Amino acid sequence: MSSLVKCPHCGLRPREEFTIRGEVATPRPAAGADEAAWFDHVYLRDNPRGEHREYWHHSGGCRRWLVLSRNTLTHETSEVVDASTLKSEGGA
Amino acid sequence: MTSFRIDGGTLIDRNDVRRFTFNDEALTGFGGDTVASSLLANGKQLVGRSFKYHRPRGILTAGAAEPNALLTIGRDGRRGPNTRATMAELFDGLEARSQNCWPNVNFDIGAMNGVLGPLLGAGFYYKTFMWPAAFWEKVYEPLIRKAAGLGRASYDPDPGYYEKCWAHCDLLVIGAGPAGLAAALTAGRAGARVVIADEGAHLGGGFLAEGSPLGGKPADAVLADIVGELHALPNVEIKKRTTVFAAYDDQVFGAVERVQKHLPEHEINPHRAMERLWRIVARKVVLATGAEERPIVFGGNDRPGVMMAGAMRTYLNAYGVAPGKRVALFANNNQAYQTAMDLEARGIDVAAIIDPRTCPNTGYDGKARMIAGAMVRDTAGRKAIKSITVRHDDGRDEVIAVDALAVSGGYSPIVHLACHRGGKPVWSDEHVGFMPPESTDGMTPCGAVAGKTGIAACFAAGGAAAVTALAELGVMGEAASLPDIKQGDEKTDHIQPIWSVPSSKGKAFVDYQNDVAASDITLAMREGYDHVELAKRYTTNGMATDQGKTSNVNAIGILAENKGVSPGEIGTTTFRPFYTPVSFGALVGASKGMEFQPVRKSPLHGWAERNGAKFVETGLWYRSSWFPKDGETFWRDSVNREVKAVRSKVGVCDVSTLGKIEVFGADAAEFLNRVYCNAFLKLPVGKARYGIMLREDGFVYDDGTTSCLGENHYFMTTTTALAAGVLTHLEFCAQVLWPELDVRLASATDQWAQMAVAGPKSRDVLAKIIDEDISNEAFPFLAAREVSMFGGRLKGRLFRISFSGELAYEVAVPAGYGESVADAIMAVGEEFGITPYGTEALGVMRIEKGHVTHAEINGTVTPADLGMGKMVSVKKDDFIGRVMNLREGLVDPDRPSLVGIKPKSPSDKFATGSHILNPGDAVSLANDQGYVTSMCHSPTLGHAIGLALVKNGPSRHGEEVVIWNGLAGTTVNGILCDPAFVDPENEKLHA
Amino acid sequence: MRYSALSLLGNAFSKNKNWKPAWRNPDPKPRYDVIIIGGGGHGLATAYYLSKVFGVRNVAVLEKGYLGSGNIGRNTTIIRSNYLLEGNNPFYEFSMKLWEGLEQDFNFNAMVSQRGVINLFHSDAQRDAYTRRGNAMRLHGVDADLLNRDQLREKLPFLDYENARFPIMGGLMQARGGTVRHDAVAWGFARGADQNGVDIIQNCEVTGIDRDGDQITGVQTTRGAITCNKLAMAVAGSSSHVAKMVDMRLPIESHALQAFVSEGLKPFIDTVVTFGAGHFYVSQSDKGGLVFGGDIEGYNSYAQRGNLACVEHVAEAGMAMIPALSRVRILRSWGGIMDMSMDGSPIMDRTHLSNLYFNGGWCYGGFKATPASGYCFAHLLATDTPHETATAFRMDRFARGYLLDEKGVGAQANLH
Amino acid sequence: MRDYPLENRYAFPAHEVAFNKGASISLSPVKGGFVVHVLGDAKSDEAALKQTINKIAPELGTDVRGHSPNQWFWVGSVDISNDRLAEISAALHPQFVMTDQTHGRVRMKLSGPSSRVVLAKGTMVDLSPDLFAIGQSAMTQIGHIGAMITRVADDSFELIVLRSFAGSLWDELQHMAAEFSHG
Repeated sequence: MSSLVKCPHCGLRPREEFTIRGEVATPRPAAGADEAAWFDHVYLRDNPRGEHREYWHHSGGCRRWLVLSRNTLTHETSEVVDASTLKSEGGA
Repeated sequence: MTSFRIDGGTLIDRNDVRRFTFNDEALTGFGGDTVASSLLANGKQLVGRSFKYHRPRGILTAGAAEPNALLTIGRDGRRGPNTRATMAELFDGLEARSQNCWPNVNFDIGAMNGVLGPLLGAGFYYKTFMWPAAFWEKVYEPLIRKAAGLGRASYDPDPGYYEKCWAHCDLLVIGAGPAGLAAALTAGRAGARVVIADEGAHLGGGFLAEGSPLGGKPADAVLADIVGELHALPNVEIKKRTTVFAAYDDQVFGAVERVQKHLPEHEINPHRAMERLWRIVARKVVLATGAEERPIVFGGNDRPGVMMAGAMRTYLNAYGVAPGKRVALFANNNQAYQTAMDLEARGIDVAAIIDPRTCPNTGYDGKARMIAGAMVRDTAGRKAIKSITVRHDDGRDEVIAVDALAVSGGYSPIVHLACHRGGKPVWSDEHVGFMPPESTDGMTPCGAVAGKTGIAACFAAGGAAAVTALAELGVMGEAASLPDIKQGDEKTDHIQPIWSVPSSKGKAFVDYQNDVAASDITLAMREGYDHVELAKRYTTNGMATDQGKTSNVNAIGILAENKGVSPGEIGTTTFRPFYTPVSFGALVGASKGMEFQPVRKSPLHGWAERNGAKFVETGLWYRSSWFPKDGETFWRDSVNREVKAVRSKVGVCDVSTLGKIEVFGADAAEFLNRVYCNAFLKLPVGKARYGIMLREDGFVYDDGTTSCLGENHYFMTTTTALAAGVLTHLEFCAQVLWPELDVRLASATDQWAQMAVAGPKSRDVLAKIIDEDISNEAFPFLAAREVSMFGGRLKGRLFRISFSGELAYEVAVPAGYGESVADAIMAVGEEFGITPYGTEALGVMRIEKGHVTHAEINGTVTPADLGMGKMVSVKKDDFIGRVMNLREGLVDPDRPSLVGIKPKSPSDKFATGSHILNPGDAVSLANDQGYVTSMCHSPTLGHAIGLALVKNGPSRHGEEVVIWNGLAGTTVNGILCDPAFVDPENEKLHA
Repeated sequence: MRYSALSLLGNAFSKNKNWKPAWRNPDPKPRYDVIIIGGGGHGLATAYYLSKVFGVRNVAVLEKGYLGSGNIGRNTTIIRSNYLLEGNNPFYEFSMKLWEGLEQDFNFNAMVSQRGVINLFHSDAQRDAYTRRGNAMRLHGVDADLLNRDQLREKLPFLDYENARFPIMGGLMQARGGTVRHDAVAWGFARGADQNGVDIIQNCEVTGIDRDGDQITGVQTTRGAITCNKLAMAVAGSSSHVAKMVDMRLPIESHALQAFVSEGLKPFIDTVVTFGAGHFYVSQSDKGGLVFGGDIEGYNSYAQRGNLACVEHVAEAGMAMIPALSRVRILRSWGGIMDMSMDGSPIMDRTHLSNLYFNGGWCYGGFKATPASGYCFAHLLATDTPHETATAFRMDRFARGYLLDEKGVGAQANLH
Repeated sequence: MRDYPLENRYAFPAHEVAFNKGASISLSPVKGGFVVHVLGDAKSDEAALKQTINKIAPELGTDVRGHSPNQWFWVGSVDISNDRLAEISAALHPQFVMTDQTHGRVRMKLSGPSSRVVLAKGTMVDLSPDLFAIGQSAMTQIGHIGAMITRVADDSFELIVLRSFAGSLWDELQHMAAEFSHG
């Protein structure tokens, strides 16, 4: 979904209400991690042609960060979740 | 002038006579006419000139695909170039003009290009105009540009109001022909929310062109019944004059409604939109866009008087306009024969029917002479057709005198909207056309776009399509039906593809508007541009305002024929939005001029206005930038006075636009400690601290102060520019990175009116309105807390912080009270010589003090670059940006770092954005030492001062440099110095 | 066949029946010295300069679609060298100099039109930033001029000077900037490379890359396996996708950018103009259409199309700059996929594999860079050292912290 | 100077009602009352908030409008003193924290048969009566301006907007409603 996003809190909303950050990168490294891990986290991206997880912020609505699972070829979104759920899954 | 108006015409109202002008000639038409139908009725066959060869052109179609009849309609602010005469409704007083001709449409000098035709074949530009090198811009291109373009844009402001809307529906029906009407009726009766949109002024599509009765009833009466029922259904929204121009993701459709474009000036309601953009959110879609009749490519096929057969039928039946007195038909399909029958029914002489099929089984039983197995190879006539040359199957030529020729080469389904989201149309040998793609993403094509012919068949298909779509939504529906009509004759039609007439004499046009002939397509192939996209780009076929609606399939056919493959193997070029062109006005809506972006106003805006402020746009805000007094003619006079007043007495400045964020929660301190690079864990209640926020890549993001107002309650300020960005960043940290922390963020920017009260007398002023002890002991530098004001009548927040470098406070009060409090401060401050000051004076004072803003924090600096490297905690094991801040490139000693800079000679001036060179060095990028980030005239020091980022800056204080401004052609000798020009020991701050 | 006034005239007399193909349509050979993946502008330019300047002629360009079907065929045709940073500016100026002699060099009129590029500014801060930029350009000998309102009004009378939400203060002009007929650049390079013996192989998609240790041995394609000594990637838009074949992750996200053209109008915009209070840039083509664009869509995409929100956004900015556009109708929009790098600047470097070379990450800036990108990439391929103007485009600059961030927005691809 | 007059100024233009009597639309500012931003902890919910409010401040009503998980605007029509607010705040703590937004967020009301058509010119949220019930709220964008829309009666909507944007939103709504303004 690149025209409309089904916000889990607000329902169907237009692209205009969102601010997009980009790919959900590798999880933020732990405090003691080395520079290579940080470089990977900050700069490297899978950037797949197909299924992609990415951060959208509902800045014009509930102001929650969401994670969209969206296909970069078809623009179809299979899932939208609140991004706070990511960390408990080891993903943020 | 002969009138071609005859009896009949279901759409026109003969009692409503409308006057209009065409190229300054006064003409009349009727209500219900299009500009095209009224021109034809007036015998105007020649209406425009083509783009490249300036050939005379007439009206080809009766709809949106029109490639020729583009006129400039209207005058002054309402002048619309390139308007399709076939779509523009006639109103009283309309002014229409031909384009692309000089001196006039009848005698056009540009037609000389036609003589050079052989030289100007496809791609000739690319092979020439290269010699000599300098001549392209100076000689050739200006000549080409002189000839470029169609209509002329108007500089006059557009007086029209425009707007944008959202619409929601269960079923969007695109096209209100027989299929679309049936779909809408079916869904409407079933109770679904329906939007039906049609680009025309009238619902009906194929009904409108129909001259014969349907089931014993006139076609227009059948149509009236259907439309009447639709209007009566409250759940059906009918949008006429509305073109669905694009299909976007998630079933969002762009549509433009021409609300008042068809009205004369005096009937236009200024409060209503001229055009309205609709974003339609549909759960399901029925695509009933119909099919476009294809021209046939033959010699002289562009002569005025040559017209699509279906269009001719529309003009005849809907508008009561005869195409001529003696008409021929050139067609390769049975459907087109209906035109001959209708012409004859109106008593118009059909001279001949030329059909390339050898023994067509058409069922035609009219009077016209049938010439089977033959093709039209040429036409004659200077500005309108006089005769056609027919090549018989035995190779014999015959010239037949005609004054109009109807042409039909088959039908191309209008599949655009089914393909905007990446779908590829599919070639059908049966239908001799590209059909909508199989996977249509919630969209059901039906009717002519799906290959049906005939009103009955299309109507039935529309009803069935709606039933299917509704079922997917869980709604039961019954297909609407037409009473008592026999099925269409689609099965009996046999179209014989004919892409171009091989015996064509002279230019045979594929793309009329861009003057692309069949020979251009074959030339492109010969030169290797044989991919359909390359052929398009090389010849410009299909790139005109009609986007190839009548030409693309013929071009593909010619490519296929020459390669010996099926058109399906050639494929189409990509169908892109927009289906027909959409005005900027509609896409912009009301967001224009001063309403381009909303305005944010400070709660102290009124106060500043009353004090004579000049405002400056800062993002969306208007900020007071200086406060001129009588006699001050130059802004800097006011700024100098304001600075001096603050430095010597006291001033008040609106700082309400700073971002303000309330931070709550048991883990708020921990959170702040992680988002700032300096320590925040031990900030005591009642204290403020300056903080630097890094991005995760280690560069400085923003700075500001954060105060601890209570246990687990902090108040953060950000810069004005990044207020929204910082909040978004903090929300990311809180929600995504550390959801386990109890931290709750609330934007409070708009709740508070905040004023900086600065200067040696600031304490004296504030003591008069603040109830509590604010002496240096009781309220020292960086104190911050809630205070009682005006004898307990108001609660505010007081912060002892300073951007100016003076003894200073920021006081925040609930926004509604802001103006009263500012007035009070001015009143109590009068005895101390208080003055309001703006952002300009604030800017001067912060430069004098060496404080940085986003002029320095430009996204590429580190804290160390700003001389604040020591603030970066080495004790904290984690904060945003910690690790990346340590990269080699970020600690490189050669990095440009903050210094002050001043002219060697105090009278010299220099500009921000000047670069720094070492004395004696050559002017080159390699010798660049850095640049001036900020500068001002310092009224305190009496000369220009600046801040700069210079390689190794801090170790070079006292060094002489060259301040180089090549843009202005100036060089000034400067001296690098400490950035704190005023009070480097911070004595004033702590006073 | 060399194009000349004579050849044009001669062919006109023979009814244009004797024109020869502009390039061959060869089958792939089993082996090449250099294989370039990507028959877009950069790949074709690389092949052209490899064969012409560096004498490497046993070269194949593999294109999955038709030649020039990438971003060279879907941009807004602007050329300029108004860059700020020392790592960028000399490269883009080198490119500008190549543009200036390109048509005579490859004997194809690409309609290089130096009609000027003007960037508007609306605030003191923007003026200061443009002063810094203009001076950086001048330091390198690039033309730059700061125009005030009156000078602008003379050149661009159609801008909104009276009723603008963000009043126009002035503009930074590069008179040598301008536009080029984009498709013709691909065709000119293709024709030139082909004449030098380069095989341009269309409809040939690379599906796999063969390796032996840290050596590339060849590629698998839809037209069979081909071996090579050196493999070069010039597939901006699909960089990550192809890099994945050799397990490379890149500091790049792919984003869609829409561009637009209006109906043909009589010429009134003579220069390229960019708005400073919104994202909008426009020029008018020699056919009369206004060619314009704005910001990327914001989300990762390989779909070569955009959405309505962005269309409206671009239109709003356009009309804020030029109110007369209100009645102008937009004819067509199209989409391209941008390699958005994490600092907004390109990458041209060797890789972790000894004979694999990478060229990508051009963000919006790829078209204007085409000749220099080709030249410098050819230099790198032929000599294994970067061209002197392209030394900063290193792959390791992100890890080491030597970023080329013209905008200063940091490691977020869609902000560049 | 302790008796210096303190006036609470509203963020709207001087005129209060934008349209003629008899028009199918009316627009008016909502003056007075309070808007409090309530932020709950991760485990909080609206029922608990309403229950607590009912317990400690029944006189203020429980018009709470959720705009984000665990976040609400608590809106009421009476004025509350700082002290009373502090009391309530203390009673809600720590499950809920609150911060006064009475000055930062201003309210206006759009009513009449054309109100949905007017709002559809700004927001994508589908406000049809069967989908958007009385009492329902949506934090959304009206054109370029963020606002919370609450349906307060059949054809009547209350909007909450940041104070600094109030003037612009007011003007935009007037433009959007103008075609219905003549009765």
